[in-house]
Amino acid sequence: MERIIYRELKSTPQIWGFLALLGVFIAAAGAVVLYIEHHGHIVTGMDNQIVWGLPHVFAIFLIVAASGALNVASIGSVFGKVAYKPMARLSALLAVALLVGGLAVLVLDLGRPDRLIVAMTNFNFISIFTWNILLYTGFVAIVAVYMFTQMARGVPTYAVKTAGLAAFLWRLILTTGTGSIFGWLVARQAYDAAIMAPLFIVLSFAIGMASFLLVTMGITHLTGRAFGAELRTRLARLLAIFIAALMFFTTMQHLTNLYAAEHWGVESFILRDGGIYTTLFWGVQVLVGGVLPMGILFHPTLGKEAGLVVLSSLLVIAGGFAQIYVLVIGGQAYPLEIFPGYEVSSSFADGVINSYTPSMLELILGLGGVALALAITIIGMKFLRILPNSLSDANVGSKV
Amino acid sequence: MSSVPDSPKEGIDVTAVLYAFLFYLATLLLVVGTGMKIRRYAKAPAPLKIPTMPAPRSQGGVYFRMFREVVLFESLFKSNKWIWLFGYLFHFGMLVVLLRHIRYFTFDVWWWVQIIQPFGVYASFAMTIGLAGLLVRRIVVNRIRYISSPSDYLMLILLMGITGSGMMMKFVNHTDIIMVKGFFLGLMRFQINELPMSPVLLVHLGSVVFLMIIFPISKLLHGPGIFFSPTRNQIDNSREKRHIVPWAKKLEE
Amino acid sequence: MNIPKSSPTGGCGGGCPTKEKGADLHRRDFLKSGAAMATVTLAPGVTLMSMGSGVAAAANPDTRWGLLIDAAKCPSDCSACVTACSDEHGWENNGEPTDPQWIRKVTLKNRDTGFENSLPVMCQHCANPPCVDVCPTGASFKREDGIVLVDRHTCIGCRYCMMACPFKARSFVHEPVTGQKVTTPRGNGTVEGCNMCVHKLDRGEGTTACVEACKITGNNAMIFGDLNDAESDISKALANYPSIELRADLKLNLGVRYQNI
Amino acid sequence: MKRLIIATIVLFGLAVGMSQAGSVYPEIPMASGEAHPEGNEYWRVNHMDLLRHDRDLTMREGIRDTDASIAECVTCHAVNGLDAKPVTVKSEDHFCRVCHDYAAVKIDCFQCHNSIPPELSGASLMFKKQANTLEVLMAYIEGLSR
Repeated sequence: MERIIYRELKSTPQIWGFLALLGVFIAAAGAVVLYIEHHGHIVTGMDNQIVWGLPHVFAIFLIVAASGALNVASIGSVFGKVAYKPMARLSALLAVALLVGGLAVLVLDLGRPDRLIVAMTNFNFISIFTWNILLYTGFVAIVAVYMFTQMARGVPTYAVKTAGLAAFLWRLILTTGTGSIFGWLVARQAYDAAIMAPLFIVLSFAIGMASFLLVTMGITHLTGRAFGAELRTRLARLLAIFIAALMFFTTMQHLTNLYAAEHWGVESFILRDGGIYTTLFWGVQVLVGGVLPMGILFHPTLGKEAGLVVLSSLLVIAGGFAQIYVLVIGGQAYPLEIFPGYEVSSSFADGVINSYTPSMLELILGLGGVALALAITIIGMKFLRILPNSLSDANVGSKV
Repeated sequence: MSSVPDSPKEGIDVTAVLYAFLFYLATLLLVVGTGMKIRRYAKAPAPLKIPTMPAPRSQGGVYFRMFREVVLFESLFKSNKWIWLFGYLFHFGMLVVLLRHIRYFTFDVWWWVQIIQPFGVYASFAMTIGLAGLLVRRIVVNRIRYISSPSDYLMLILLMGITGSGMMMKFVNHTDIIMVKGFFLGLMRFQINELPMSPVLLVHLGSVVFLMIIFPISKLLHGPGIFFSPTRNQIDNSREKRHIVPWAKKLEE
Repeated sequence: MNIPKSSPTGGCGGGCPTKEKGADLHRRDFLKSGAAMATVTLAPGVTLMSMGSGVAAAANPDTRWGLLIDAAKCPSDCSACVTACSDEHGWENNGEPTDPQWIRKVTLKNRDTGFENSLPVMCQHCANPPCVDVCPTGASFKREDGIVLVDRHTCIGCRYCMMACPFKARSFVHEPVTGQKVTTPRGNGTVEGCNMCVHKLDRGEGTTACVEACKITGNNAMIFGDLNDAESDISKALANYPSIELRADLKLNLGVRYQNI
Repeated sequence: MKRLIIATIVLFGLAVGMSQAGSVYPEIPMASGEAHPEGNEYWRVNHMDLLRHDRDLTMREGIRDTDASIAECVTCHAVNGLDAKPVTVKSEDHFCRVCHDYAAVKIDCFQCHNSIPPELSGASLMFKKQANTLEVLMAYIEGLSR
């Protein structure tokens, strides 16, 4: 077993080309923000019924994935699995980058993004949103410290462990907070459930691990560094377990609702009558993002194919995205029940299934957040010693 | 009560005259002093080819290297990430803040200055964090403390004073910036106009004057000096082209 | 947590009535002295004139403004209250899903019996408003007299209050606004909703635009008044006839009550 | 050295040329009401603090009888355009914009507030009740004693 040596990425045309591509996406998103700020949200697909749209789906996805991307580092530092330790730096960097990307989308979709300083100086501590602002900034700080303890010379092991533990606990609280944004909404039938917090944590495990696998496989491929098959398979197996857990929690969420007559309306909407939302739920979230990748990754031979691991990770990401879409948009599409037992109608879409068509602007803004996250990750790897020279099985001792 | 007089006064306050004089003096010393230093740098011979390797092999490459050095602080980044972080925060913040101050020197504010103006507020925080980081480094890191001279501290404290007093005027104790702008537009037209007698403003402007005066004899000359570092501005072409200093050339002929 | 604002004289000593002040203080008393000191220090001798009546009109913690709406008296083809609100506050509904609606007429049809009636729905001015709980900057707040408002000076347009409101009482301003009414500032990128004509109340008019309009039609389906004053019309009506709150299961203790739904 | 002297002379010439140009101050339109007793300088420096302070009073406490009300600002400081009607903040001649443009400071107020005087006929703005001095003083003393 060689010593693990961390090296900056070399300046290759591939790296710079990829960064330039990401730059185009980021610039486009910037232009969109200026456009929306000038014209108002009227140019987006959002309205007074669907108040949170595609940008929020992207933002929540990135923020949840961010906390999950820290998985590998946690397993290494907190649970002491030696094989995972060489990937801890990348895991932490990716976590911070995804969070920053998600936050950027969230902030830039505000009605008054120019009032960021107001948001940072006026706090209502009863609001879970306020706590999330603090949890996000705290997460960046704690993970930064954690990375520093890993990368600086002469830092004692217990300090690394303590920082890793702090980051691990913090990310659990962070995702609890994100889930509670929905879990504590008493007004809407689709939310208002305690299971939201743990559901979000499990969701973060799955999409965070999938994101990490994709980024690691992508960057090792792009730079020609080794990524051992054994190690990859271990991570893929872990991903499969996370998907299983996610599907279990999703099942419980809907079973619980189905047991209570008052939730039949919203459940039948999501599970049976919701059109696009039903399609997304069964087709993308359950089948494409759950059953299919689980089948591949638990399979004794298929689960070892690099190409299929990439495919499965992509499917998990698609499924997770669909899950958040169904939750956020589908939850708003179902009408508020202000008058139970009555058929209602009004000029303000009472009693009506709300329609939502995301505009191109929202898509560009969301993709800009993804591009920003990836750009930060790559620039981080380019200039800091994040990625080991080799993640080959012999090197990291993954068989241990 | 605001110390700005309620009625326009006859004649001009002696403080305004003093500050006007100081600004003329400081500008003259800054321009002439720095110009003389730059002339000295430009004339100083570079007897040997000593670019830090790997060095660019063409003139264009040298421009690109210098650009990276000045805009990104590349070599500092390579040698010390922490100093780079704080140094960059400070310098970039100061750039934005300086650009923001252009509004005091043109009657009609240029459009791009109008765009930058609000960001200057955030930049002031970056400046403060950067300066604080650099000061803490001087005090905390043993090696650095040992080699730090009073002038090193002076520069940091002076810049912190300027930043701090500027932020004071933005966030705490407002100043009549219309009068301030009138004062500076006046100076540019050789008129001496009224200057608001706000203590924070006077401290701010006084520190700036002091900084301008000592700039040509301070370590801040690393600003223009960077362009004259032979390790950065030379082409790696000693095989292709023999390097002879002008005075040496004379001897050879 | 505001940006400090202690200009030499522009600030207001220790007695400045800020929103962070402790809940234990008796706000009304505190306010009186605070307002007096504030105005007096602001401009000695000059502004003392204007202060007395200002305090008298301030939000009073002893009152709780409320509305009682009798659905039986509200004809389905009448929308006088909606028009009056739109005129009073300057919002316009052109039928676009992005247009604001501070008050709307909702038609109800009992699924089992087929019985139909009609009633206006607006901000219910909860005693425990979810929108106030969720607002990250505290822009969504409840006044001392029970009116739930949006402080657009600190609203960042996150729309979480709209997610949290069980009554869809809030709208987001989707495009730049011009020609606002002086008493109802409205602007792009912020959230708004029924403010119970707070400017009229502060002026001492003791009524709202919708209630006045309803009176003029002769339907008299709406009563406005102080829920805390046993002698007010609204309290008497509530004491003598059955009434309900919308989404009573949420126990939000609404300022708007309905009869005959 | 010669070059330096020449440069100085050129600069000096330029400066003298510039000094012939108009005022270095913006031309501030006259207001229609009485002058602020605190003086214009005081208001130039403190208007935003005063507005902020009073906006919180109005918004949070319902005290509308404040000294610094933005509606009163735009009423007294209205500037008429060519059509003899007050101009909105979209016009460079608007009172607020004259200084704000000069100092390149964005005005946020008029995204929500109207920038021209409200109809003076309606009771919408001018509802100040004239309290007599004794009443006010009593209220003040009462306030202090609590």
